[in-house]
Amino acid sequence: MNDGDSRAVAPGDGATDDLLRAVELAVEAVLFAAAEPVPARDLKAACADLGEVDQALLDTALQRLQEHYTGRAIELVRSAGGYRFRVRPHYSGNVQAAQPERPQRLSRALLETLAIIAYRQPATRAEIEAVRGVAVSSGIMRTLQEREWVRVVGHKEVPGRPALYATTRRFLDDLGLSRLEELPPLEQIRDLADVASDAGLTLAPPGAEESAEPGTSRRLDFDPDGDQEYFGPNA
Amino acid sequence: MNDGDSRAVAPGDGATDDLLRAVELAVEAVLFAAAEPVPARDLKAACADLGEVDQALLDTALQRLQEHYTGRAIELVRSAGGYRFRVRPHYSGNVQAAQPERPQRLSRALLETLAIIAYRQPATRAEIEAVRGVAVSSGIMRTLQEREWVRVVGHKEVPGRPALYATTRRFLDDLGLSRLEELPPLEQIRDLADVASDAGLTLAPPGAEESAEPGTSRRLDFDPDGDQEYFGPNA
Amino acid sequence: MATRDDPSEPAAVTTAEAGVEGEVVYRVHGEPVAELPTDLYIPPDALEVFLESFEGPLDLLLYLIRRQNLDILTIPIAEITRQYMGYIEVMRALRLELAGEYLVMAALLAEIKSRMLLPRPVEAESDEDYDPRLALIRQLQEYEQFKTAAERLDALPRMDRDLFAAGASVEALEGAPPPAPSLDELMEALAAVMHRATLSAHHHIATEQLSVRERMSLILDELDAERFSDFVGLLLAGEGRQGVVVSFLAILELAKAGLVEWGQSEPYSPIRLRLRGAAPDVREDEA
Repeated sequence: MNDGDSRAVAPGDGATDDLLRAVELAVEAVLFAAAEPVPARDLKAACADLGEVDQALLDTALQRLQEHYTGRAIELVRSAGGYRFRVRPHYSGNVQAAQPERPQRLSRALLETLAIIAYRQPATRAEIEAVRGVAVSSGIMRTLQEREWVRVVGHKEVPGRPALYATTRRFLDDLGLSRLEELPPLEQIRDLADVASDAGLTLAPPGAEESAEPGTSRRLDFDPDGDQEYFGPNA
Repeated sequence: MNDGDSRAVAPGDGATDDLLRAVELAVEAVLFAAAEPVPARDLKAACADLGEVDQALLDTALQRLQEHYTGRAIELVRSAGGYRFRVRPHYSGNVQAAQPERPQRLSRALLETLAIIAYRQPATRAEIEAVRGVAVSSGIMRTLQEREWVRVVGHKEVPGRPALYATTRRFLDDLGLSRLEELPPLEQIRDLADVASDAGLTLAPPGAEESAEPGTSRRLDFDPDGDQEYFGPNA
Repeated sequence: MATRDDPSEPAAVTTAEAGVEGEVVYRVHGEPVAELPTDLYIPPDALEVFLESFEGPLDLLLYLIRRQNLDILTIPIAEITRQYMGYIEVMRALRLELAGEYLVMAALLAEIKSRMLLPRPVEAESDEDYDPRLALIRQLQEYEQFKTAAERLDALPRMDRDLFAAGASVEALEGAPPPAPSLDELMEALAAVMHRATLSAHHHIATEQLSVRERMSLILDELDAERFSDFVGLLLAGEGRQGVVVSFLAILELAKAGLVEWGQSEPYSPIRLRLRGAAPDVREDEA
């Protein structure tokens, strides 16, 4: 839907207008019936009996659908797994008032573990523990996998063949993101060369940070293009 | 927006028109996010912060909402339990076609939720989540009720009055049981789980038993908010 | 700083609050905790909760550094070590379960501190070889980076907490519905749940209780919030004597759970029952 002006359909073409309208409504039905985001492929499959539905036509239908819901309480959004209708954030309070049961707080331990996997993936448990400085409980790894935010994507070829964890498409969908690099960027850390020069024989006075160049920070191995393969076999 | 002309409210009254519009959209949000039909009372509660919402205003808002979806793939319907949106039967084929290679299997999350309701009924969604350890989506609760395996039998008298779910006659029929107590006793199932873990079968990820000990680890992943003992140790 | 002056002093054993240079106002070793280090600034009741809120030694160190507005790069290692040991001692004195990682860090800090007291070797090949703080600094930086990332992650709008999927009922649709689960499937799912988690608290739900639970659901379904139902009638709705017992237990359970309320128009008149609350205006008051 990011392609704002896909005018693939010739205006005034009656037959195509009818088809477009039919596709729009079929897509609407499918999206509301689905519990999860629906990939474009499935949307096209849903329209198979309506006629020749190519990507351009589907895009136009999606765009019209999106426009139809302008000003309504819900919106058509796209995330990693595909398209879905979602309540606009403005109305979250009303929904919460109607179903106020659960706060769903996540523990810091779980969030830190998740963050390390998200930015470092694929990562082993030992790598996560090295960053956090404490053992990662089995409960946390299990919860992350049960939520389908994290899964095992392979095993590292070192003794013991530890599992390699990566985030899932579901993780992105639950945050409304399309790609990993839409996550907030990691805070940059200062280069160790600066650290070394700052750290003198005597305890350096506070305020020594002015001398550090922010631009020289070490880049973490967060591969924005390599993420696709961790989306799972049903990608 | 093609909002049909509002009837019950005096035309030209700007303040009321604004309120009406706000109620219509809040109701729209709540209905789309709900797992089951929403009674008028809950709809009014969801609009509590908008202003004075009486039955006449709510009715007008619902009527406008219904008109807005005329000609769309979904419709606003009223049933015994309240109001809800549903996909029009005309689009059955499209919805089916959208899930081509996915064999209609019941998800593990759905099965677990159903099993917990069977043994813990009547249970709220928060109670189910406390047992499962992860969230139960509105979609699952909606599916369980549409298959008529689960229904709302009341509301717990705590803030928000969450729905209490129980299994149905249909659930027993589909399982070939005549009464609920024909389900295997819980002890037996626990033994099954133990046997499976002893045999190294993967009912659950390894290490699951570690956190089964109460109190050994902080589980802040969700907040059971004291509901635990609710139907708990009953002498 | 007090501890720095005497490097032979076992730092892990003694904690000193240097309010006045060199003056030891607080000791843990061999003595009951009469007084907490004054730089902890935490009421004793809250201390346990507070200490538990640390995610590990790096988190605790980071807290100590940040509390003094210090830069990670310029850790005054002696002072930080002293404070860190203070917390460790308090945790021990309170018999808090102390993860091994905290003790490993204590040893590391003590080692760094002692190495920093040595004169710089002329042949030190790199700064990192020389300054024993660098590895720790790198670890702290990295941990802080992900700690911040975790906070930002948590702040993102999330499904089912801040965002809600919009769906509609598919009840009206035609077509093959998914198959009913088999008893085996259902039991396997339940076994998986029980195996992995919290059901230890719910083992008391034994076989015979299932009939009560079932009856609870049935009675709830039958009751009305506006209208009272006859108590005896509800009891007799079951089958035979056992049915009465089960219904009775079910009603007691419902009453205990606060789901039903009793009523009687006058003494000795029939006992009546209805769903509790649920009056619309009551609901709005709550909201």
